[in-house]
Amino acid sequence: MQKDQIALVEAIIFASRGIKKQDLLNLTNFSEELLDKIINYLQNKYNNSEEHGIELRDIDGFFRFYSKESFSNTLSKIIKKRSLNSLSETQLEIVLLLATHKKMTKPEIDNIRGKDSYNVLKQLLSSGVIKRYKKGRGYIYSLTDVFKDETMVEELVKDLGGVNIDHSGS
Amino acid sequence: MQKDQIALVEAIIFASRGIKKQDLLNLTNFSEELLDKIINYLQNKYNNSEEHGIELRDIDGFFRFYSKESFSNTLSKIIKKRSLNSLSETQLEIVLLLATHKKMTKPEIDNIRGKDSYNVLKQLLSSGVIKRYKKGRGYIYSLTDVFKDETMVEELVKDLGGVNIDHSGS
Amino acid sequence: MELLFKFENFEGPLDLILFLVKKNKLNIREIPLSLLADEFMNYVNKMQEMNLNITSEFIVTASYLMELKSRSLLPRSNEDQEFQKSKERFYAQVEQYAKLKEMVENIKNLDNIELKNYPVNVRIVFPKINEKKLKKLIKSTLQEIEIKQKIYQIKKEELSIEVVMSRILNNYIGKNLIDILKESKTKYEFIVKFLAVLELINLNKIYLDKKLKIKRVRKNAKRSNSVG
Repeated sequence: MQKDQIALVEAIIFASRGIKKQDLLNLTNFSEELLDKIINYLQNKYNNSEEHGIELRDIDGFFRFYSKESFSNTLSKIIKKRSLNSLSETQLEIVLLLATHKKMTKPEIDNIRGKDSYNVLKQLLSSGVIKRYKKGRGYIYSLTDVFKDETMVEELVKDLGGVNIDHSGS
Repeated sequence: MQKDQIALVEAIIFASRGIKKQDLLNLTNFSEELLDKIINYLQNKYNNSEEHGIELRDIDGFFRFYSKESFSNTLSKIIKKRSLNSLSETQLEIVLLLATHKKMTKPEIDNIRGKDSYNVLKQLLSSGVIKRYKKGRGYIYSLTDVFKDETMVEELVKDLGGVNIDHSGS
Repeated sequence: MELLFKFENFEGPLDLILFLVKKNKLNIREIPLSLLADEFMNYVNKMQEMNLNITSEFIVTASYLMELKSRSLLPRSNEDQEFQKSKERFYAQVEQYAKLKEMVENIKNLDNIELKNYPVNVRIVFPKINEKKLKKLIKSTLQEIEIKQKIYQIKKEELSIEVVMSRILNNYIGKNLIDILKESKTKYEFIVKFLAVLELINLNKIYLDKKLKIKRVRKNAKRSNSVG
């Protein structure tokens, strides 16, 4: 474990909006053993030191740095979070589904909502809340980075305990 | 200089998108002397250590963490960078208008361009370049933070002297 | 009688089912399927009578519920594996949707919630690219915007020569030309005013006296001492 190897992993994690271990492996060409060691080292350094205001967390397999909980009061004063209240209830339903599932097809969304989501998806697409890419005959929908960044919806959902939706049913 | 004081300043700078010294003073209630000491300490710790992939910079009076230049090649490979070059000329026109005016309504944009901007705005919204929020019956458009960060368009426009806007008329 | 209640507009069948569950003040699993199916049917019929928008999903769900109902009434339905599975799938779907709805409510009500942990960002330093070409492109676009902007302002001011001409005839008779021009807020206004004055002189509507005051030309009056 060399210094520049630690620095590289640190730079990548900081620059990403959450990154999976597999992607880190591909990018660095490190062995899994080495990467584990480095991640461990970083977590130890940041998370356990009182001198650091941030910590490296692994949330659902995504590594990302977050501010420590003890500072949330101060930080809430400066962080401009876009309100989710500008969305209609129907739009919010789909946004929360995508915040939990990350990626969904339209039939999956329709199935959970028990109704057609064509119009809502169209609205959300054109206002930059969601994006989609073609896969096979249909599309895969997900939230845009910009929207996630500005609303921090994923963190909100996590703090509220998650939608906890049974994946087996869909 | 206590550990928790260092951690607080670190957390604020990390969570902000660039913060002025005065704002740091207000948020922390530290003396200027103490804050200077902490900032100095942080810069020393991050900037001069080979173990760190990021550094604390002071650009135009804004403190912010940046990835180190030595990793820029690797990072550019993984982070999808929005580039101004990839925009069409029409898109660029609107982006530059927004970089200068910060906030505009569609009629204002249409008026200056002398044509309807509906389609271009839609493209820019769905690709995360611009965002909008409702105001009254219409929307106010502006560039997204992500786009501004990735392209540094505002800095570029400033460097080039900006658009000479006669605000007296508007 | 309760069907005479004011109808909410149910967006989809699951919204109606959640409403019925709430109305019965029971857990969905505690409500007899036959009761749920009948109430659902009643509402759908009522909605149809009231010409409310009924999507095909309501019809599909109604017939599905009726099927579940009829199977639940058969003897030994408890041993019917197939039926138990369908029933379970239906309950799971409703419960899942209820959770989602609850989450929506939570977020709506607790909008200004503080996060425990905020994600942090660093600004990425990208390698220097060929900025020359880009800067050239930006510069030319900026210039184009500037030109368009000027035209925009002129349009906005709506200073056509005709408008200014009538303004002069109505308000500026007897006033000094230089004073009027000095009042101009923009170069463009200055030019338009000047052109309007020239045009009025040309049309023989006004003339300028020795002190450059604007005077109206009176019919049959002799035009003298005019500055041309």
